[in-house]
Amino acid sequence: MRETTPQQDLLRGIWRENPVLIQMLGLCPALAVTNTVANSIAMGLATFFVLCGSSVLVSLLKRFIPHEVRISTYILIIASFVTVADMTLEALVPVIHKALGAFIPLIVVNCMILGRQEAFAAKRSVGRSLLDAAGTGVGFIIALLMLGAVREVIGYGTFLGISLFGPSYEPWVVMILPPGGFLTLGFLLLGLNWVRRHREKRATLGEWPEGVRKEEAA
Amino acid sequence: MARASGAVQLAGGVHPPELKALTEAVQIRRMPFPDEIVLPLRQHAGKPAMVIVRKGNRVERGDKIAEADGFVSSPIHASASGTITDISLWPHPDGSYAEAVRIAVEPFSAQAARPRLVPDWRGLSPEQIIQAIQDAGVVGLGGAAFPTHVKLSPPKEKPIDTIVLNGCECEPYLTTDHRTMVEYPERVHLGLRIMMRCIGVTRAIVGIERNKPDAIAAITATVPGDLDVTVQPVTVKYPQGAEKMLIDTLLGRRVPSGKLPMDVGVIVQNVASVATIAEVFESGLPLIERIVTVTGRGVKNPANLIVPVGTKLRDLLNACGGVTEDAYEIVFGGPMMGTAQANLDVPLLKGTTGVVVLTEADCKSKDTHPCIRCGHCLDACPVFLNPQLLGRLAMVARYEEMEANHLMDCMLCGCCSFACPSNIPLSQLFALAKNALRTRQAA
Amino acid sequence: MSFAAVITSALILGGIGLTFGTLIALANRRLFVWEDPRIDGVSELLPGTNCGACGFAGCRAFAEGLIARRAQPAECTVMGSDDVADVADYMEVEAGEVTRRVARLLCAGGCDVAVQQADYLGLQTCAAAAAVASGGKGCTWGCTGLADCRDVCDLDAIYMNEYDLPVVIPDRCTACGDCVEACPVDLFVLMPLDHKLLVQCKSLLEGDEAEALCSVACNACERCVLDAAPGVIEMVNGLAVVDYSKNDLAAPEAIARCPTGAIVWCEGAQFQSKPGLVRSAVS
Amino acid sequence: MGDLLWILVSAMVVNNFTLFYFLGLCPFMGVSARVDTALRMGAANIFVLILTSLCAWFLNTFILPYAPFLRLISFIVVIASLVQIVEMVIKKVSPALFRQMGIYLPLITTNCAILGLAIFQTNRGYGFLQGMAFAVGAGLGLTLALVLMASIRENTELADIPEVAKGTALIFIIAGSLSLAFMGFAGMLSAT
Amino acid sequence: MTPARLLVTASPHLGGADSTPTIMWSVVGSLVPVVAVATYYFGPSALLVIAAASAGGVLTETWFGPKGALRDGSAAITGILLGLTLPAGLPLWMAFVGGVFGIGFGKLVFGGLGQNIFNPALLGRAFLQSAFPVAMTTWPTAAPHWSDLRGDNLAIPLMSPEVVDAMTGATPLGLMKFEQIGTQVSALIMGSVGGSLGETSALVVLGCGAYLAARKHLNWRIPASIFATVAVLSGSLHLLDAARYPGAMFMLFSGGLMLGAIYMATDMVTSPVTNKGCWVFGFGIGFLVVVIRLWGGLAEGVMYGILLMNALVPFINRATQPRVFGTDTKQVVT
Amino acid sequence: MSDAHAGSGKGSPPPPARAEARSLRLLGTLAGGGLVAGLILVFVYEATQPTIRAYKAEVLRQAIYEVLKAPDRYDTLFVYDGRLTLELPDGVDSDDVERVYLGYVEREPVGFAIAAGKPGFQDIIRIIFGYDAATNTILGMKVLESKETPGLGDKIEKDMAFVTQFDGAQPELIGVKRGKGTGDSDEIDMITGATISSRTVIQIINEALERLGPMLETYGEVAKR
Ligand SMILES: Cc1cc2nc3c(=O)[nH]c(=O)nc-3n(C[C@H](O)[C@H](O)[C@H](O)COP(=O)(O)O)c2cc1C
Ligand SMILES: Cc1cc2nc3c(=O)[nH]c(=O)nc-3n(C[C@H](O)[C@H](O)[C@H](O)COP(=O)(O)O)c2cc1C
Ligand SMILES: Cc1cc2nc3c(=O)[nH]c(=O)nc-3n(C[C@H](O)[C@H](O)[C@H](O)COP(=O)(O)O)c2cc1C
Ligand SMILES: Cc1cc2nc3c(=O)[nH]c(=O)nc-3n(C[C@H](O)[C@H](O)[C@H](O)CO)c2cc1C
Ligand code: SF4
Ligand code: SF4
Ligand code: SF4
Ligand code: SF4
Ligand code: FES
Repeated sequence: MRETTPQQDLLRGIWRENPVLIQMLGLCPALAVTNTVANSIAMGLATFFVLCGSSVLVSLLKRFIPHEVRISTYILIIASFVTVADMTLEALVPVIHKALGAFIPLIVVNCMILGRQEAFAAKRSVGRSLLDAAGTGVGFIIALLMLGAVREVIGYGTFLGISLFGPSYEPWVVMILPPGGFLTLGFLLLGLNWVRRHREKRATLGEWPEGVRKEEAA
Repeated sequence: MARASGAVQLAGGVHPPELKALTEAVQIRRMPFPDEIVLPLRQHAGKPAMVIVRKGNRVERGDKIAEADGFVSSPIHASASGTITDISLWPHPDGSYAEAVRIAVEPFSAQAARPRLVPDWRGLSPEQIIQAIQDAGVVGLGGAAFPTHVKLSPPKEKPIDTIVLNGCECEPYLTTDHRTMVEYPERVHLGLRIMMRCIGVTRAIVGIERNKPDAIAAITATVPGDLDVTVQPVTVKYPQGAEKMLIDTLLGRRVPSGKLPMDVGVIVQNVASVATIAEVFESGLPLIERIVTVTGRGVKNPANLIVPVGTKLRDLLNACGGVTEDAYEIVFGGPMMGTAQANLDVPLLKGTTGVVVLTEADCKSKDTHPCIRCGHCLDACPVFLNPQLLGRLAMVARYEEMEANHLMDCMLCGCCSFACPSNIPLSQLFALAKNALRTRQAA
Repeated sequence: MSFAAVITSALILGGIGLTFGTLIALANRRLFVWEDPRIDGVSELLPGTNCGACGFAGCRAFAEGLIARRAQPAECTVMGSDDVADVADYMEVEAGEVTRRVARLLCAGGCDVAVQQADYLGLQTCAAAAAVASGGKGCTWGCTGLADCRDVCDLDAIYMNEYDLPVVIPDRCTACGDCVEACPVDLFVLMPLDHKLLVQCKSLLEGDEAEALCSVACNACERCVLDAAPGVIEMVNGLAVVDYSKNDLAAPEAIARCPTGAIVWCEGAQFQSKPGLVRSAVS
Repeated sequence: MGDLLWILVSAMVVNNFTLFYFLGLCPFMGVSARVDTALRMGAANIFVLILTSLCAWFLNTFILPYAPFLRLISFIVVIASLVQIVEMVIKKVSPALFRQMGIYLPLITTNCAILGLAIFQTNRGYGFLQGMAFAVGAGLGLTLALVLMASIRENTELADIPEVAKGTALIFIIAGSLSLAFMGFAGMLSAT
Repeated sequence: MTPARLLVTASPHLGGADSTPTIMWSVVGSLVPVVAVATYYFGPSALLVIAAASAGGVLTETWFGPKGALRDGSAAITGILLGLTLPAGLPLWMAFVGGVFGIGFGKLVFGGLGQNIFNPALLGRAFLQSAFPVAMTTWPTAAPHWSDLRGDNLAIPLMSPEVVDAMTGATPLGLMKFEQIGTQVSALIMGSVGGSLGETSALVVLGCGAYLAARKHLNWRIPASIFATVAVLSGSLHLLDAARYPGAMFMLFSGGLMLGAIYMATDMVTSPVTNKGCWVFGFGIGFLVVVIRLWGGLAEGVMYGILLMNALVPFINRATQPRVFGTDTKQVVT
Repeated sequence: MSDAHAGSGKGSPPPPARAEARSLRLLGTLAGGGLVAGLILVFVYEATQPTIRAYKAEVLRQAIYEVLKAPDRYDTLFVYDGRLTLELPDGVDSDDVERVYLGYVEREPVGFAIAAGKPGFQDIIRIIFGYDAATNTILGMKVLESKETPGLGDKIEKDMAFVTQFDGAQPELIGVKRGKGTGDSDEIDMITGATISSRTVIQIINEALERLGPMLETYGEVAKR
């Protein structure tokens, strides 16, 4: 494993290895609860909390966890954190808790969280694991916000509940419905691909000498 | 066991324009000898022949210049008297360069072959007849140029009960077989008689497309009384002449995938090939000339010519008055399966059935569109493949999957490409895929 | 807070943990499949391009090969030497040594020098064109210029120059051999970079016949055979052939009198200058 | 009976787990490249879902009334452990199957669809038979979505997808289209 | 003597008469009468809606599609057919959005013509139906003058149309489903009923379909099997309980079945390539149409039936591969 | 094991973990982990539960107050054994029993609040409604839970014009298309574009009243307090 610097640990998850947009992990909550910005934020924060907490704990305990039961143990740890988050949210912000419905408990099985434990926390120091978890968590929040913003703005004509286009805006119901989730993510990925390819192409062409056949330049 | 009346319709297939009017009524004539003859050693299916002459040797018309290399191979004979000027690489109709013997034809020679002993075939055993056919370098003239003696020696465990004569000539433009049947019906029957005797078969069926009523009449009229020969007109549809389709139509037998006609007790031979067998025993001359249709709107005087094998394309075109201004594509064989030529120096081979000169207007449009999954190609494929799927697989070079989808049963007839409204070069893709697979498997 | 609740929960979870711990321990004993963890370790160090240049089916297979001592780290042509050292270090083995090879094109017959006899229309791939009278190109041994090799090169190491010839960028080429396989006329060979004497022609024609089709063809005049150290170049079937086992003896002088420029002394990429220029520079 | 049918059909097409509830998307993305793997994955999913429904029913009936706050944690531990055992069995019995599922087998263990089933089943107070119908319906629904996706993806492999759409972007757009098409089932078996 | 230039190509050197653009443009041509009937019933609104939908599709194809793709005519078909599935009073901006979505997400992301899985026109409509369910189920009644606009075509983009309840009617299927009111079959056939633009011309559509089938531009097996399935299924249900289930003629001639079966299910790109597959495909559509219409939450099921079967097409193609010559049981006769 | 290749990747491969001796550790870890987790959760549960319960009760209370038009107080009645009762016999789990709530204004019963549900367009719709048995009148209706389409089906809770129609409506209710009704008090105008959802609400009320009908006929003994 190539060694990374702490900054890399933190920044990697935010964009270059964004869990949702690049690694395609934790998709279920990313699509299911992002029909408004508020829901996205709540879900993102809850996940962030669970991810950081369990990363720290797993990293602390890694020495004592036998390999064969590591997954079960990680899940135990994660589930405890999620239950705590679930109950706390329900007590503090019941409205949002209701909106997120079954998806708070489902944080337990967010592949992203387990993935970070397996791939990082189980092998690294506490500090590094926390950085990595924080980075990944922020990346998750960013992705959720992007989805939530697009869906809420088009689907309701509002942002965080504030009307953007006046009362006679025709909401695009589909954006709030399940197809809207898939389509929005597809569209975002399309855009990201486009940007990435654009950059890569320029990089490759830069290395090629003059006189290259025209079609490449296009 | 032939169908009692009327042929079964060929399933699949297409109806290209026939375009035979240019030459179907033109009598066969002999072309004058050219100045130079070029005889590639690779003219037939199987191994190339081995040259047995040297630069500077003088050969006479009919002399053997190359020996068969093994059983599935065929000897080659000088088609004109003259001096061997070179044995070197020469453009070949398949688009490559191949070893060829070049003969400077003697301008003032009568080109009469030296007198030969012509044994009476009636006195020969089947083995001796087959040997004579082999020595004469006879190969199938229907296109594939498969050595005839191989076909005539089926293994014991595969008894043959019927000979099918293929007079369909389903390719557009070509009239070689048509004219042969009209002008030399007796020769066809004689060749057939010799073949039947070789294999010991008593029954033969001649399949002729209905668009050649005069050929049907001529062949029917001359059927010898002592032979069980049926003449069966068949529907006009391409590729009715492909042997598997013809056997299915005439006999209701389907050659299993990957098998040969002999596996269903049949031998298929082209009518011109049969006529050549007869000629061998009539004149004693080996296969050194053949009938070629030179046609298409791009040639000034379309004709059916008797041409020495090895005549260069340039000379042949000149013998037909040359090409027109707008001639653009020259094809050896029919327009559906033939090969386009880039070089006018290529020689005609034993298997060259015709030369079609297309003008710019005749050439198929070349702009392709994306496949719209219309399924026309599936309807057209006479062996019921899925060219649509195969084509898509070919484009991403997934050859193994193509094989799993029966690519090897494709006979490259081109029906799918013809039918495709998007003009996708399906059969070209399949030819490439088959090649790639063959080299991969050889490796 | 009730004491009972604490007890129940502890009992329940403890009980569940115990039950499944037992089950898994049992299953573990009966069903364990062991896999060397170093395979994962090595895989992570490999570049992950799965190019196959090492001769294995992808990076993980190579990792397995490394662990099984069937391969040496340096056989991965994609890694830089630092990376190779990392892997070797991890495995505590020698890195091994592999000379760097690149793909070389044995044809210089671009559309400026080679004759096009006929137009080709149809599938725009080399494989297709080569099967149809060489795509109308006079020389059937030559490059059809439809870039199958470029398209197959995953590392973007090939570009087509203005004469429709593929040019390999040595720094990018990992000698994976994909282009060798893709070229229907077999024009590519993988060669060590220090094989500098190249005959960039495969035409078997000789003399005027050869030159009529392509002005940079090898016309079998044998001058290079004479100019090079004995045995370095031989004439086989109308084509000059370099015997690379004598590569140490090869020198730029061999190309000085070549009338067509078919033979070149190549440092770095091919086709960087017109043939004539190279020759005058040497003589 | 009608009740069971409603639950089954509703979980399968009307409120399809994947296309409507977004459950189990990670394996949906991962193993929907080939139809045969998709089928196998679907079968594995049905199996695990039934197992899950059983576990959930058992826990709900006999254990959780005493400690409701352990619901999530006991669901997940029990299910995860059971599936891990199943995983070991598969690894031993059919290494080929194991390799094809690759890293996704551990992910099935802790897949949203699995836990989602347990939670929905509990929230809706389904009994044993209802739970079974729900599990089978959900499993069939997942399989249907997987197989449809896989056959479409196999098809698009042969198409020249524009570079920007290649990969996951296209998969999501296809999933979105499928989800749009499944809107046709909306309201089915409803109060009319 | 020698030709100025020679051409080499692979065989075959001849080609058939039909080309993809010819087929597409003749389908466009055959849609002219359908559009004309729609205009007769719905006035200039019909033309406006169709034009807006087509503009959305065509412009998207021009901007993002491969160069010159417009010439093959397929984007025009998509636009016109999408327009024909919309209500006459739909705001034009919505029709435009439908065209953009249909071509963009239904076709171009798959690589353009021939590669898409779902029928682009219907995907566009499904999107609109889910995005703007109310506008998409608002069926304007006849206007006092032919030249009046129906509904709120000119609503400002992104803004809600003003729905005037008194001006809206219901489709025969809606009446049947939600109010158990039947409609005369003769009215259905003549087209004097509410509904989307293309629903009102069953007979004309049928005629155009026959023309296209004769020219082999569509596979007649698909409409045939759809009609047969719908007729048999709904016919038998009608026999069982005539009060609950409408008769076969009603099912065949109401809603978008004619247009869907003849123009949309037959889109070659999104229907099976094998003839056997076409039968299966048609059967599936017929079945889904009946199920959705009779038991679903929506009044009309043609669009969803076709889209769902579109998703199955790759699978159907797999399952109905033709049997290769010489691999069947028909064997040697000795 | 888990850190085997992080720290010390070098050297000979670790021995195949035929972990007989480790079994105990496995057990220990899982059981111990479970124990600790359980303990922590109990604490959190105990800490949050009062707030959560209170909130839930408050939500219910508000709903009842809304549909019964602000009664002074209400009783929770259990539907048991074909009648309404304040007390359940011992041994019957109160969670499994359907309840209705009887509201009082100045000690006089004013109506029942009844919660019920049924599948709507997307999923099950749950509502609560107030019903005055004496006058056979609906007092109010409130949707507790629905997943109906936002902007369409969710008008059954958000469109006040629809919701307030129920105040004073007299069952058995009939749904009519907007503008097609006669204005009778048993008619409810359905929402255009959401016929199914609106009809479901009507049906829920009708069916609940039919089911509970005889029990609700008068306020009977339950109210005598
Ligand atoms: C390897 C090979 C072996 C063949 N052996 C026989 C044979 O033993 N008997 C026979 O009748 N034909 C044989 N054929 C010939 C084929 O049946 C067929 O006539 C020949 O390939 C040309 O067919 P075409 O002109 O339809 O392409 C053989 C062909 C090949 C390629
Ligand atoms: C597509 C296709 C079409 C063919 N058409 C004819 C034809 O019209 N006439 C013919 O004699 N042979 C035709 N052949 C060749 C026959 O299949 C068969 O090889 C030939 O009749 C054998 O006779 P031969 O060996 O004497 O040439 C065709 C082959 C193929 C693959
Ligand atoms: C995306 C979408 C969402 C829908 N949501 C609902 C809904 O929530 N409630 C409902 O009753 N109908 C819903 N419908 C159903 C249709 O609008 C249906 O045609 C309508 O209920 C019929 O009512 P109408 O006769 O008033 O037009 C929905 C339809 C679509 C396409
Ligand atoms: C008979 C026929 C029917 C067609 N039907 C449709 C259709 O329903 N929707 C559509 O978008 N395009 C249709 N097209 C056009 C074209 O096939 C379509 O744009 C492709 O799906 C785009 O890849 C049709 C074309 C033909 C020939
Ligand atoms: S070329 Fe092959 S695939 Fe095409 S029609 Fe002929 S046999 Fe079928
Ligand atoms: S005929 Fe051409 S366009 Fe039609 S399905 Fe076949 S390959 Fe595609
Ligand atoms: S394809 Fe050829 S040029 Fe490209 S990396 Fe491989 S060997 Fe080098
Ligand atoms: S080198 Fe070969 S593959 Fe590359 S362009 Fe030339 S012919 Fe094509
Ligand atoms: S987040 Fe649901 S399966 Fe991965």
